[in-house]
Amino acid sequence: MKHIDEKAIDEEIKWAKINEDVLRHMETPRKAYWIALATSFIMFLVGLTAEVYQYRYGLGVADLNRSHMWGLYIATFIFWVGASHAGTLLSAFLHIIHAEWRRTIYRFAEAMTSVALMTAAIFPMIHLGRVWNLYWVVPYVSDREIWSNFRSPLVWDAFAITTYLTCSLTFLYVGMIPDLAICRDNARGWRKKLYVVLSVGWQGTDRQWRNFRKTYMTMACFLLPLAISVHSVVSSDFAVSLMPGWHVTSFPPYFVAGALYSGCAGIMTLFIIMRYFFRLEDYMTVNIMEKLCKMTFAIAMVWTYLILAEFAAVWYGHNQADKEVLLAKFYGPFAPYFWAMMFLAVVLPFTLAFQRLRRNMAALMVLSILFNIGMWLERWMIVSPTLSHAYNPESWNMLWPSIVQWCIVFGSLGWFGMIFLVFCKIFPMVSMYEVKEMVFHQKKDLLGHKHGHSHAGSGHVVGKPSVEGA
Amino acid sequence: MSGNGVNRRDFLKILGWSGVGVAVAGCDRPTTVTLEEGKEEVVAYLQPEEYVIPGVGVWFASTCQQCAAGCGVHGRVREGRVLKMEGNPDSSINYGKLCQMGQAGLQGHYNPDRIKKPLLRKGGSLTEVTWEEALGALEQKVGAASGLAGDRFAWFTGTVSGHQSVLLSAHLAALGSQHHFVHEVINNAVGRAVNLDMLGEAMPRYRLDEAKVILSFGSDFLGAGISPVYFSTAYAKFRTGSPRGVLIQVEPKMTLTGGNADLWVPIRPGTEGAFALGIANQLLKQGVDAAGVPENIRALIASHDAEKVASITGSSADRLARIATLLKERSPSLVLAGASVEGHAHGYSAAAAVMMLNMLLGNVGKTIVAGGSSPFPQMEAKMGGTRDLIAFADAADKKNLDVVFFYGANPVYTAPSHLGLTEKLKNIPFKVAFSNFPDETALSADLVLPVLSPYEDWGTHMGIYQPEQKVVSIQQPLMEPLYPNKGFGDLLLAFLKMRKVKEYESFTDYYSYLKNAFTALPATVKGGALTNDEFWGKTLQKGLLEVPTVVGTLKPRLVEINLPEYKEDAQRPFHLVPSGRLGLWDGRHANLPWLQEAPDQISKIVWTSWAEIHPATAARLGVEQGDFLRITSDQGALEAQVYIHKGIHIDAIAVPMGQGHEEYGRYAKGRGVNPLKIISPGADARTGELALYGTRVTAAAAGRREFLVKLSSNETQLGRKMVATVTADVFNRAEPKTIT
Amino acid sequence: MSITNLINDWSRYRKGAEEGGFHEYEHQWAMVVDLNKCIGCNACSVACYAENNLPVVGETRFAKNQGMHWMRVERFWDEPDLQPYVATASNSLDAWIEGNPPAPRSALKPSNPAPIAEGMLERDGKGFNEQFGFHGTKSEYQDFGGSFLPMMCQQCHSATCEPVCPVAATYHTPDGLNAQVYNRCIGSRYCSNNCPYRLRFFNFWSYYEDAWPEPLHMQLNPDLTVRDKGVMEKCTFCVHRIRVVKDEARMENRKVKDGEFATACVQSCPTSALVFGDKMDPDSQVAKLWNAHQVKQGPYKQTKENKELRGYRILEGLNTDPSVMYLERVREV
Amino acid sequence: MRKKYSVMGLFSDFEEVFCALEDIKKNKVPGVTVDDVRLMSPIEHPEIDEVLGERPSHVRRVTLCGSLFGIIGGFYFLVTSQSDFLVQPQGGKPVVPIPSNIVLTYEMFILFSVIATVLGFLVLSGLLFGKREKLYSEKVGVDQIAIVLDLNEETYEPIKALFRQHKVLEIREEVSK
Repeated sequence: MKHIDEKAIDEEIKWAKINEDVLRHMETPRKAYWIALATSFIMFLVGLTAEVYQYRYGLGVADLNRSHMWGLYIATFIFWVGASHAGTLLSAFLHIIHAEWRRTIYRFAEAMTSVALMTAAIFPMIHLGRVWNLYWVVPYVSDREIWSNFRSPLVWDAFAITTYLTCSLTFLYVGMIPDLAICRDNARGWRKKLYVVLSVGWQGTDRQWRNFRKTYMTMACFLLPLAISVHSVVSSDFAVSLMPGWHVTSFPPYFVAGALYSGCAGIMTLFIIMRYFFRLEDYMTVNIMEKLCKMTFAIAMVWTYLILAEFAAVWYGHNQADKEVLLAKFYGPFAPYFWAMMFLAVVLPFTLAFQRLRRNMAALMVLSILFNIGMWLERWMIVSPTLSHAYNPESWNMLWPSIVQWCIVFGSLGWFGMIFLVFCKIFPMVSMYEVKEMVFHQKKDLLGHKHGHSHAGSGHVVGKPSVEGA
Repeated sequence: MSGNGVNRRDFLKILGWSGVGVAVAGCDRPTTVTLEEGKEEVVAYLQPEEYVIPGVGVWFASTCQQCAAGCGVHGRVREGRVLKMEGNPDSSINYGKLCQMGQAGLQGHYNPDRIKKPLLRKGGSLTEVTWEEALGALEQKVGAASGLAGDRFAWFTGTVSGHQSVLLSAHLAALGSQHHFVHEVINNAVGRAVNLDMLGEAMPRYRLDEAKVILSFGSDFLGAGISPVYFSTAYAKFRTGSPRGVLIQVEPKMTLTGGNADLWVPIRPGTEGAFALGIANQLLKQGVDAAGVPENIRALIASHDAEKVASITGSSADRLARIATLLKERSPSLVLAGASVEGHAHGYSAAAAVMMLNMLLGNVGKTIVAGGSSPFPQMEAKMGGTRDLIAFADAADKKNLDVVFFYGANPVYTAPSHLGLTEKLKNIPFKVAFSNFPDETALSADLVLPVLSPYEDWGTHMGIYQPEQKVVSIQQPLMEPLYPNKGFGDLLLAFLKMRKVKEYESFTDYYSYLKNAFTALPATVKGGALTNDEFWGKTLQKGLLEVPTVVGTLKPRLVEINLPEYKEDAQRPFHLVPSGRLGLWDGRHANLPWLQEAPDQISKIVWTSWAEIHPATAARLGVEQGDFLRITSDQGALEAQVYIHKGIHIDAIAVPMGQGHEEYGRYAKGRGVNPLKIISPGADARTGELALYGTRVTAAAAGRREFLVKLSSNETQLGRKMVATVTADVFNRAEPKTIT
Repeated sequence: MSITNLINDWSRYRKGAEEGGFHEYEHQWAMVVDLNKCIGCNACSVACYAENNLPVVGETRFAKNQGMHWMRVERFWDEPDLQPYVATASNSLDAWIEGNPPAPRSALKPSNPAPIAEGMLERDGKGFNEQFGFHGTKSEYQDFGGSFLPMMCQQCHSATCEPVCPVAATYHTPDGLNAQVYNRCIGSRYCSNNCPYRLRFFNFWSYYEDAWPEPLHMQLNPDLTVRDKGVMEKCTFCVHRIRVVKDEARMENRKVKDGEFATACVQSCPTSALVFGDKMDPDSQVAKLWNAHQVKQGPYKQTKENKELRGYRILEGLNTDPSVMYLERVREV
Repeated sequence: MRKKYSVMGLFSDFEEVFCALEDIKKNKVPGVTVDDVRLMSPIEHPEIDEVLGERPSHVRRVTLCGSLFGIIGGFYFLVTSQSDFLVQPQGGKPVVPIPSNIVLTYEMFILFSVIATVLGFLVLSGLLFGKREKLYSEKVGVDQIAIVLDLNEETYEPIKALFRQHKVLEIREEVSK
């Protein structure tokens, strides 16, 4: 086996080149970027058309019914909320534990978090019967003392997702301020104006850096539990209900693990896409991808365990109604989707155990998309079988979602892609200052190894930035 | 909620405001306002009568016209619109209850497909004309000047009763015609004939509440029977008695009544008579007194031993014996025969065999008692069957008719295709349909007169089945007419005036005729010293008038029973069961969306037709639920989706009546199939009624499948305690008796 | 946002249903459905359509299970309680005729969950109805007829629909009713998902546009609305009738009398299988029936002194505490 | 009037910067202490604290305020609004349900903590409307580190010398009166 250099990044890269690469590529991505953007926009338009149609004629066009009050909308909602989790994990958790390799990829992962949340947030609106009254969920003071219902998991959702969206956007933004200052220093035209405002006067002074460090760490510490609470709350939509197959104690951790899993798979996809679109091969290296794969694999195994534990709990719990739902997945009308989900999301991750595969971008692209399809199916398999097989046997009903539902689901992918791609175009998707720190520390470590502890004792920082011509 | 102090006059005053605009528009229709008050009066809505509070509903009594049972109803009127029908608690027919058809009558009244103006056939197609033109055309054809007389003229109606029936008979008499064809598909004509022959009375009273056991041969008294609401109330008493009554239903296809049976016995169609004789055989074996049974019948009974009957009927020998034991031990019992017994060429004999069981068991006089007679036999319901349909088709075929008036019947839809009625109708030069809807008959008529709906019109009715003292129920308008049309009674009066001016000229309209008829009643009927107006007001308020009834006794008598051998038909192995539905009935309610969407009680299917078959049959035919089954008789074929359940005999295929309309408005048109169309020729040997259940068919998968639209998806409770069941023993022992 | 209320009434505000809840009920409208009398004729259902402005959805929408029948009669073919005996259904009258003691009630109760698994395995992959439409019992024929079950909103006191509504559009009234406020509803449909009885109906379409072609709309009951698209609705126990009668009683300064009014379904029921009334009124027929059948309002398992009494509530074990008591169907075995 | 100078020295070699700071710390230029030093850097240097000495950061105190507000205010808001919202007793649950309030309080705790942290950061770092360094080089955003000092006439020259000694690439200055 050939030796593989385990370095996350080439530490000899010039700092100016980092700036140059990131900034230049922001402005001139590959042609594929524009194709992707156009495709996303078209998909978005398809979804928008479907939504306008549904808005006009009512939710009946989605073929929802008395048994199936929820359908793909809620499944996709969970999917997107889930997808938003990995960004936080990568950025906050790995930041807390000082995992260096996160530094080149956390920015777009965080962007993915925010955009995925924005995508998720439109689903409750699409799915509401009377979306124009959505603001009633907000507990604003009413002179008739009518509030939203604080017991409803949907209100918890509203609280949790608002909090999460606010926090993850601020986290993304705060982490981006030093980079925005760099952009400000280099941009012209409208970009200049934008970055001047957004960089809020960042100059990189020691006071700013010091506060920045504390702030960033503090926020990371809040974001991690927040992310976990958010998907727990989303799982409460089901776990708090009475329905067989939903009323499951293990749902919160199961949802969180599933979220991280699908999020990591999502990051893998975007990793490869970003790397290609913006020519960032030097930063998003294969070594980082391999680490990402290992993490995904680990989380996939946690999730696999939890899903099997859930089946076991239902099976040995021997609650008739619960078992019917389970059997409907095993043998019933949902079997094709269920087993597809089991294959894609449970069996397929084992391929990540092979190093050769972990380093093959094309294969990983396919795999990560398949994982996400599996995880999307998994969400559908949470929502629909229970609705199909509820307590009253009279109302058992199989739903095949109408074309409108499918269009909106695909439209949401377009919406995500559109916002994300535009976002990438405006904001640096690789954190320049963090890459510099990464290079700096990596070099320092290397020097430290080479020279023993000669410099460490001095208490000074050793090393210097790789400067052009220095 | 019921009776109130409102008098009729004031009620009509408030209604006047909405009617005036139409009256001014130049139609000479006799608005009740004009005639009663002598002038038209507009009452400002803002200054209503003292008792009228905008927003408060007022209830008025009337009579339900949805089937011939004649239930008393209360209609809720608010702001001049009738909104809801409920039963009239004073009615001895329905005791304040109402079935789904009665509830849905409103949708006939407000139906978007109602004909708004008379239609006259001009140059081959029906065109809207004014009432003047329509009545002018009518006068030309049937007026005194037309010279039409005698049997060249006919009325073809559904069940009619009350003063409409009186006037209708008078009209026929004025023309000198004998032809009054009365046609009902869901009828008990054969049963009436049997009753008349064996009991001396066509419509005795059945005392379900007195019976401890009911053995019903296909009698769907809870569903498509003679008086569904009354029998349902009686059934409740029967089921809550002490001990609780036992219901055994013997029939080829599970009816609503069968669905409620303690024991549902499937039987090969057409062998019910043999089953009855088999039970008689067992009863005699068990020592039931058979002194009055003549020798020939005794021999017939003796020839029906259990094994033979079991092999004929497809039931088991010991089941026969047990049912006989049960009947004998739990007395009194009641044995009923229904449509599936009567609808065969030997229907009369089979029904007579069933009735004979009542005699053997001594039920006559206990659970079957005399119905009595009223002093107004001319007002009692003229009940029809299908014999008149055959006779009518025959008369039309022989070109014996010049003019026919259709009212309350849709023979073009209900007539089996072997009668060829559509073709034969062309032999009648002038056909007049009194119809509110563009149904098949109306659209083949030359003149369509849209009469007022039952909620806009006056009338009196006597229900076909009178469970207690006989009553004449009043039908009064619950609101002003939606369209400026004419009442049926008014039209009848107008026709009479064409021929007999003198006798009827004193009646300005049907309302005055009715009021006159009632106020002229003797004091014994009026019940107390009341002024005419007081009595009339009281009657209208109550909605019915109880008339003195003379109750005699029944005189049981046995009749000849001729049951043919049951024969298999290798070519057509299945029996077609054209089942009636409480809901769409014989198809007359197919235009009411509530009833289209109310699931069939047994199959829970909505909006379409279906073919019920047994799982074993389905396996034999290789079809599954939702598959289209092609059912072919010697008269044609139809295709319907399969519904599989165990409530049907393996040799039977049941297709419900009610759908398959070629016309009849947006809710009915082009929906499902009409099983009556493929009925084979054949009629009951004695009464001449069509043998509706005697059709043999073949069936084969039609090779296509659609989603079967029905209410429930699961047919079982999957072990959940949705409907829990206890044994009657527990019920009899533990049921608290103190609740009133 | 008043802290005074909170401090004064903290202990009351912390009471759940188990301790009697916060409410002091003025009325508790309740219903009894006697399945011994119910014949499954649909009169109740159509009466409900007439009274409550229910739209007729038409065949296509009904096929999608979007029907709006607040009151429906479910029909089951099986005999869960009697299943062991059905196999020998042709002998079923023996017990009675030959005077054999009927099997003790406990022996009649092994409601067997096995068919579910079997049925699932028997599927043929040709659509849902076929897969789950098992055809009843082991007997060749449907010997005991059908099991008819009128189902309307059970007006649960621990309703699962209530706490999940994000905007409190469904709540519990002091009349013990589970009220749905159409104006407040935003159509999240969580309530319906959480209803184990599946008795909530959603306006998937703008029915006011097409369900009542002129002049059918003239029949609409002005006492209640025609619901807008995107709103959840359900049986209200004819709350508009309740309001009228309560107002009348208040004006005449008296209590509401038992039998003074009934809901549309109860009023129409030909066999009087449905009984409606105020359970707070001890003289009402409903209260007497509940007492006679020893069914108590409350979330916990019923403890009956006489186990043979027929009263039960559907899916009682889910702790929903419904206001509708069913009396078991009776069959001669 | 004495002139005041602001001087910024740009360095590319980080080691030299630390040496320069070390020198300032050792008071090689009298009148200039390490506390006067303001540093501008392209990356974050936790190690700099060791040289520059403990400079306080109060962000976490603001966070604490936000957290307390989130917990106490959130819970207060929930229970008091519930106590007036008496149509709400639902599904057999009490008027003031603790479990759901815990969930919501938790979310509000995090929300307000994060908001407070960010606001604290922006204010305490002199961002938004705070004072800017007048001397700023775009190079700081690339790969150079800058030492900024406010100097008077006495210290002006020695510092520049010190900078040069430590291989300063560029010195920018601003004179004010």
